[in-house]
Amino acid sequence: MIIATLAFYLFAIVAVISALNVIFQRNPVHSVLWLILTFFNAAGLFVLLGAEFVAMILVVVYVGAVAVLFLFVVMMLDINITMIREGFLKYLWVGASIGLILLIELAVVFGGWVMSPESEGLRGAPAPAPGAVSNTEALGLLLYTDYAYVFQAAGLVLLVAMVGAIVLTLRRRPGVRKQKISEQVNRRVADTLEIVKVETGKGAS
Amino acid sequence: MTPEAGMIGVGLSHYLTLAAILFTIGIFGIFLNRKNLIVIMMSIELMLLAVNINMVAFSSFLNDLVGQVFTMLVLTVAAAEAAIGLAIVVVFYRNRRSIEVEDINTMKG
Amino acid sequence: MTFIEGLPILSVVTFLPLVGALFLLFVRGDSEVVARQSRYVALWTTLITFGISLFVWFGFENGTAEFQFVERFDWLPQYRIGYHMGVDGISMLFVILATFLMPVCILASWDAIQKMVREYMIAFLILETMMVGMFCALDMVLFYVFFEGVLIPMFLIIGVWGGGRRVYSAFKLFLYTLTGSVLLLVALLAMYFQVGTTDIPALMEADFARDMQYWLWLGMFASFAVKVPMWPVHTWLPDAHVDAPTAGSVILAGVLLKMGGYGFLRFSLPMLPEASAYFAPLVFTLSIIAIVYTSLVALVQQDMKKMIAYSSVAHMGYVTIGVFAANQQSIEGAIFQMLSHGVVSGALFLCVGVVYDRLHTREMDRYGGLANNMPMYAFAFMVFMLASVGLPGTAGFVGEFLVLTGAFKANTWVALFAALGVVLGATYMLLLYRRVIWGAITKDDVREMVDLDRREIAILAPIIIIVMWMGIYPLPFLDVMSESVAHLVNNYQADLKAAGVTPAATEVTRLGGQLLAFLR
Amino acid sequence: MLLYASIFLPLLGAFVAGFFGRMIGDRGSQIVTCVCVGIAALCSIPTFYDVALQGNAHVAPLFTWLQSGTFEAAWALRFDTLSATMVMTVTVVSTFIHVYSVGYMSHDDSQPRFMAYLSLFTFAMLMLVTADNLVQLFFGWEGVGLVSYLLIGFWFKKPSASAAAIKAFVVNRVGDFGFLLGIFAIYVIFDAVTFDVIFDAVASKADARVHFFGMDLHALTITCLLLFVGAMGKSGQLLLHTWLPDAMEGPTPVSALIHAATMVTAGVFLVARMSPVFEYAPDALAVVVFVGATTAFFAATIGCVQNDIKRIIAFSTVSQLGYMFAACGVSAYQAGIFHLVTHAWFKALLFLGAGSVIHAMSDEQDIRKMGGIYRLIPFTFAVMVIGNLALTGVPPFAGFFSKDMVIEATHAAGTGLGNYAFGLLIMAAFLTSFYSWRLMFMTFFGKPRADHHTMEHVHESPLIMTIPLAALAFGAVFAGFIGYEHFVGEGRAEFWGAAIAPLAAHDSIAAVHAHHPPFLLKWLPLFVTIAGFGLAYLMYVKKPELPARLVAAFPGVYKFLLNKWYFDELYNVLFVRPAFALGRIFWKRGDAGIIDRFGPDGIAGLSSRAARRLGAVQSGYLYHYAFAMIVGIAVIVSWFVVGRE
Amino acid sequence: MTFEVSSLIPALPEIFLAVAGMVFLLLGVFRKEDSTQIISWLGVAAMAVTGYLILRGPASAVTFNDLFIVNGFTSFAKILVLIGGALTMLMINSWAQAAKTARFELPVLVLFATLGMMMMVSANDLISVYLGLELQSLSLYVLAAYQRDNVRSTEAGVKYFVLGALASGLLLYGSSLVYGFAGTTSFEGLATAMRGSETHIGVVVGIVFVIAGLAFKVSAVPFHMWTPDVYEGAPTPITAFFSVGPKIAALCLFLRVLVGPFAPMIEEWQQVIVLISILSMLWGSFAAIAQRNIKRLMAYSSIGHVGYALVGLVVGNEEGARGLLFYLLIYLFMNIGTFAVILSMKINGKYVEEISDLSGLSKNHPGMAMALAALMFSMAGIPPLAGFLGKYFVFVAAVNAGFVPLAIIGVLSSVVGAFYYIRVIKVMYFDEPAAAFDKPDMVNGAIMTLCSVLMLVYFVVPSRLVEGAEAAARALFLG
Repeated sequence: MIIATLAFYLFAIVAVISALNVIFQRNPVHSVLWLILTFFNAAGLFVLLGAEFVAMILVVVYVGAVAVLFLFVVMMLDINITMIREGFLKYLWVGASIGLILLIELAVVFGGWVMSPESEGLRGAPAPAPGAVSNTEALGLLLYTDYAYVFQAAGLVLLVAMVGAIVLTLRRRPGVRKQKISEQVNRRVADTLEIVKVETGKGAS
Repeated sequence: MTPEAGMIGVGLSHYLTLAAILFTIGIFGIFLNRKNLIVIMMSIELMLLAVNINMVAFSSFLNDLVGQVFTMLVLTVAAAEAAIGLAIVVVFYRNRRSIEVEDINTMKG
Repeated sequence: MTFIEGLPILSVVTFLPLVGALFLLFVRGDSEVVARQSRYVALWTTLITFGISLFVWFGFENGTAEFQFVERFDWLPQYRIGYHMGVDGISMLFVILATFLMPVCILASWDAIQKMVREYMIAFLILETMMVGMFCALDMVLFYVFFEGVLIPMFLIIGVWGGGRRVYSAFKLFLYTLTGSVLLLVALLAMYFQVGTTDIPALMEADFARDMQYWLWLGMFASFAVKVPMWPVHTWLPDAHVDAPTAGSVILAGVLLKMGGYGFLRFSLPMLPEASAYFAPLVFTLSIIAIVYTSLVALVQQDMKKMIAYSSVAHMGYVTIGVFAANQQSIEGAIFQMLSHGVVSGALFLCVGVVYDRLHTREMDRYGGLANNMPMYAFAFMVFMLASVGLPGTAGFVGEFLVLTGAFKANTWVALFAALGVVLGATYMLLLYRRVIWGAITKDDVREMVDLDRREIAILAPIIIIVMWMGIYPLPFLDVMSESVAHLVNNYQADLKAAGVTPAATEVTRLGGQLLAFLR
Repeated sequence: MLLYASIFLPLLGAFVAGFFGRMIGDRGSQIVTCVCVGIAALCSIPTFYDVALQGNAHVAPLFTWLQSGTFEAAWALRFDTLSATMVMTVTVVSTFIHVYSVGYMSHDDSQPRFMAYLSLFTFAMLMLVTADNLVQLFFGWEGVGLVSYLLIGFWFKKPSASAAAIKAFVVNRVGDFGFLLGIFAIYVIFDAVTFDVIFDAVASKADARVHFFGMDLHALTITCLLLFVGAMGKSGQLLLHTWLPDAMEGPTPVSALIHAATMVTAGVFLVARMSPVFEYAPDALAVVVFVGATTAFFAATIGCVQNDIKRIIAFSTVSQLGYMFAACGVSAYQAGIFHLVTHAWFKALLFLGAGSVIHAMSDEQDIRKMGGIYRLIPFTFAVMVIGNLALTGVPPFAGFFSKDMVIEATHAAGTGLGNYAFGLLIMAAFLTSFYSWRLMFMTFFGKPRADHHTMEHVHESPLIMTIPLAALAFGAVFAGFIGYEHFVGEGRAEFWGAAIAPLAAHDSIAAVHAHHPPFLLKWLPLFVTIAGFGLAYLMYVKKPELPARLVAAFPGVYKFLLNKWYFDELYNVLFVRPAFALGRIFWKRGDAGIIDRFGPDGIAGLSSRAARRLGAVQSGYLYHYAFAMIVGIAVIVSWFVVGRE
Repeated sequence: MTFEVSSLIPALPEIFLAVAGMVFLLLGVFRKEDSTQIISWLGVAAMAVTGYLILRGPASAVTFNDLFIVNGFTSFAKILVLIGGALTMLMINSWAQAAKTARFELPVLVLFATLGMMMMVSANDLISVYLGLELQSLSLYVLAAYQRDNVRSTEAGVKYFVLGALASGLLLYGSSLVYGFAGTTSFEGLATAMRGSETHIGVVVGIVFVIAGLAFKVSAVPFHMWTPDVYEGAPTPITAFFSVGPKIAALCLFLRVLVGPFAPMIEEWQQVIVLISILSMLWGSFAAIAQRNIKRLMAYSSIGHVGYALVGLVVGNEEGARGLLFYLLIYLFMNIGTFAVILSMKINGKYVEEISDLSGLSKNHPGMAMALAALMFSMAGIPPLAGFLGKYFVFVAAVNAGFVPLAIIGVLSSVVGAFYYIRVIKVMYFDEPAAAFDKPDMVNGAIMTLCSVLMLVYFVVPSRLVEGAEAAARALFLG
């Protein structure tokens, strides 16, 4: 128990620190790295909360895909490290105070969490009894049955993301030579060869 | 391990507060940042992470898996969002040769 | 008049111009042809409309206060808004006024308008539909629709075919009156909320709590006072008049200003009697200020149209006094004053238009001595000027006289101050006449001006006859309205008695305290 | 039929001449108008006989004019002695003026218009006197006002003429303002405006009180005062007289018409017409006496120093109107009307005579530039003398009978104000004589002061002008003698019938007849008249240098009188200039400076400034946008969190 | 957990549209030549079929484990969304052909965005709300940046994306709070939970965050900041699309969320909506005065319109919903018509966007000027055009519910709004002619004619439409 508590605080503090670093680092590459650290810590917290599958997904999807994507783009765009501009600090205090107010309010709100008395009967998918099925299996059961609709919708979202990314970034450069296998395979003699009758004395014009 | 069992001293509110802090940091990142767009996008990821922590925590404390289902979907969508976002950043960069936030102001008024 | 029975004759009168406008949309040909066709189509449409509206008048029964020629269809049953049309003695003659002035306007624009003639005529025809519809509407929403709809063609007429600061004036007209109108809309919504219908006859029967009445009254007042226009919300009028084309001014002065007075009669008085009695001193005060103030302002004007515009404000001051003095004479006088002012000030603007067409200026000092080379014009101008001054035997006298009679009954002070307008009105109109018509000709271009041509005579002669007719034998007009006005006055007094309010406040001095009390 | 002919023929004439003048030509329109008015005059005589002498007073209704609730006014012709007298006087005098105009205006280039105006004027006056109710009376009242405006401004090219025309109309309107309020008051009190109804009910309303202008007042007094304001305006009484002298800008026949038969007498007529009501308002009558007598004196003083021949006569008219009002004020309405009738004759005569002089002197009106012409135009001279004798009240000329009765009636009234009036009227009689003879002497006697070029052209007027003069002279001689018995003599009660019947208690004419006044009093007017003549003779024939010395001795008085007691200047300062200044202030400061500036324009400016502000907020920077969102949400969350605490 | 095919039937329109989208995608990939044109028309056909399916589908049903709901209200909203989608699809196509930027993904993205909107409308659970919203948003982000070689278009994409993601974050955060404090994400469950004992402040805060997220989508002040820039930067027909479909869907969703699960909290959210409604009306009116770019003007105009529509939402009863739906219907056609005109503002093949470019339109293209004038007067709410009825109905609802001050602010700000609408008319009619536009192409010409005529027709015979809106509103409140 003490260990769990200590683990929580460890993960939490590291997560906050690395999150702060994400936004305050000058070099975006460093930011991405700090972001990855944040995700790892969050994954740890998820494990603490008994959500192993989500924790795993977080690491795989985020660290494996998203964060790498970020890195890739950061590197590709070759962005200069810029200096903090004038006026930033002045502005910081206004923003910070607003943010702090919001934070304090939220904290106040959360201090008094009580489970809604009605929620017992409203639970969409009660967690399975411990040990009956694993977290992963339980989630899977839910996702492919009751939540099949949103699962499919998520698929569509990903499809749109793919199409969108292609629309925005794919360029067919006319001058680039590419191997087109289907064209090669389908190529017939008639397409490429033309027998021209050359009249004598006129040459092949 | 039931959540309650391992949570002596660390209640839901701890998680919520942590999420709130991360969320606020994410917001900060968006409106304090003038350096580059990508950091803003990372801030968004931070916000979504905060949401996820909320969800999982609630899920755990409510004994309800819906929160985790939601989290997974958020993760998926967030990935898609990141893809689109980065694509937009790339095309913007191609036009302006910059992704500094202060340069994004041809339109105003 | 049997053949008009069963016909939705009010709808015919209202929408016939629209048919003409639609027809105009499909006229084809080069611009010359289109322009000529448009003129004729518009003229004939308005003439036929006028002719049909005369049948309404002939078929109108004077002996009753009921609404006549009633038509009723569902329009928005969900909101209990109906297409409900009908006329009574109060609205009857306004319909005629609108349909009468329309062909006059078309004729007046015959040569003066050369650009976008088709659009011009369409705008006027739409305007006619809106005006006639407004006077016939027996549903508040329908009324409001027509009331507001007028703004669209008027805005375009001033803005497109006007002169001077036409854009400024068009915007001023539009936004000023719109601001007032939307408050009317809120009042209207609140009344709907109370009664559950927007049917005007039903609303007249309804009783509103006194506190509610005050607010509703103020909402309506905001709208109607701007339209009338009352001091101090009159400043849009001189600008609009000055920059409008001649026919636009004619309609503006002739019909549009009447919408406010009509609104007071149709809504404020019968629906909100207690509030009307309560605020009558306010109206009296503003009207008196309007009469004296704008008369004095008119005295120093250089621009003919501006002077007539200011005189309109003063004349409409009599109307508001008459309406809120709320007795038989004053209200009949107010209606008559509106009719006569409609004809007379319209005619005055036509007169200005006549010389404007020749010299393209409205500065009085650019003219002078027109009586020498334009005797017919001088005569016509004289008649209208005298009618405007309120000389007995002309249309202007009857209304003014009856209003003052009624006002004197209600409140002697009001009559005293209002009668000052009689003196001031004479002064500025005579000065106008002197500066423009009298004197020796000193300018060559003025000397070149020719007298009225046949078209102009055809426009002005009927108006002269009507002005004299209304002045010498106004009974046909007064008879139309008397029953309805009697009904209105009786109900008003009965309502006040039932509410325990003394009718028509007798002391202007009470006003200040009242206003303060209300605001507090 | 005769009734209608006598009233409407002038209208017909005016219509024909006015609208078809160009078609029928100058001569045609002259003939038409003269014939129409002439026939009207002929028709009026049997009517007068029938109504006044046979006592057949009646009302000939035409049709309803106004009807609104209980308010009803009809077009109707009321014929009683008063109106029949007036109709006859008006049409007959007008006829002569018409005829005279044919000659006088022969060189003008818009004669049809002139003739039409004259006829219209006559018609308007006829409508006024035959009105059956106050509203119709007001119609005629305004009608004469209008035509006087047209006639005074007849030579509209002259700026002074048009100014005078406007002045006439506007000052009249000031009077009308009172008149209108009077009509309303009558309506409120009697619930009617028809004379018969009013007169029948007046006794019952004798003590009625009404709430007027926030005060509780005696109803009939205030009503009569209001009506009298109207009468003052029309008749050019003190305070509202300023338009009359200026009205001389019109052609001379117009002046004659305005001053003799129509227009200015309307005020007197109104008081006489409303006499049954005035009888119950003694306080109002007192005001009438006071104003009348004061005006009589005041105008006479001015008349003494004027140099324009027509202006002198004009002031004499004002003065004589004062006499008439003074008579009415002491309930001697009959005397007032009698003087009105006689005055119509001799004043028309004087004006037309003056016109003849002007005509002879090549349109010269200044008597300082005349003189010594009585031999050149003997006929004109003769009729002018007759007119003067009538005016100054020398027996047996017309003026003597009427004027004497007026003066005696004021004395016989026996009231303080009556005596005040008596004194002033005697003094006025002296002054009248003085200025009348001054005019005669300066015009006709002495050395010619005009240039010889003018003098060469001095000639007697043509026959068409002299015949009317002769006819009027006849009237000026005999009108008083003929009318005395009926108008103010013992037969007056029978003659007037119900039209004028003062209450026995203050019937001052009865008092005159009852107590034969002492000799001195009886002849005092004549003495002062002779004295006036003597003084004039002394100053302008015997010792022509005397006036100049007098002027030098009393420059202030002279200036004061010459400038007509500075009324015009006073009004200019009090009303005219403030009105224009206020108008300009209201326009520039009020409308433009306050209402528009803070109203529509101000709001528009404010809006566009707001728009620019909001545009600045929309900076284009992402972080500002995000910040706005966060601030929004922070505010809302705070609202709830703080609100819940 | 047996699966029954019949459970798919309520979602048949959506499924059809999704499948159609994917088929079109394949078609586009495998056809050799450019297939934008054909896919656009097919897309319109698909939308028409979808509409037909909606009309023929079950009147009300819940399926997918209560994640998805169909009733009269959702059908009405979806039909509006589909009309907007179909008309703008045509406009997008004709624009893309003319601008030579046609790519087959364009109509497909529009199709998927439309699908997202339909899913939003039909969402019956916070999770499905989120997914519908994201499907829509992601498509829109891409569409905004579609002209990838254009600085302004990509900038619009960046701004829209960043702020949109922020808004999604807010919405999600709010959803998580609502979930945590109420214990469920299902709408029915939430309604039950909130109807119960005293609700926790956490729920209120959660609702505020959710409202913020939705307010961003409808561009209500102060979450509107993206609107002018994105409207200006995005390609014009795509702006047209932005201005109708997403607005309508988001407003309908807004309505469903607030009067559905959050109905018991009406006391709380009403305050918020009143505030943002007033701010939107005022901001939309005043800020637009200074605009010179007509697309920006339309952005502010739409902010203002959302303010008026929110008045109907404030009331939170059937009458308000009816007013709001009618308002949306009118708004749909007004906006599309106006954008059809803006798309015709082309001089020698080059698009212009300044208001001043319209000067003299009345002489060069009288028909177009008349259409735009009708649309502008309608937007200003001047009778006798349908825009007046729209405003009238929401204000009726407001006054009937006692929100008189709100109505007064509304009508007064509509006067300010009228100023800039009639300024457009002023430019067209009063100003001297400038360079003439090219002849509008057939699609835009037809659309602007249709829409402007509808403004009149709807005014004259509105009762059937009101009936429809009424039925929809009734369905909403039945559950």
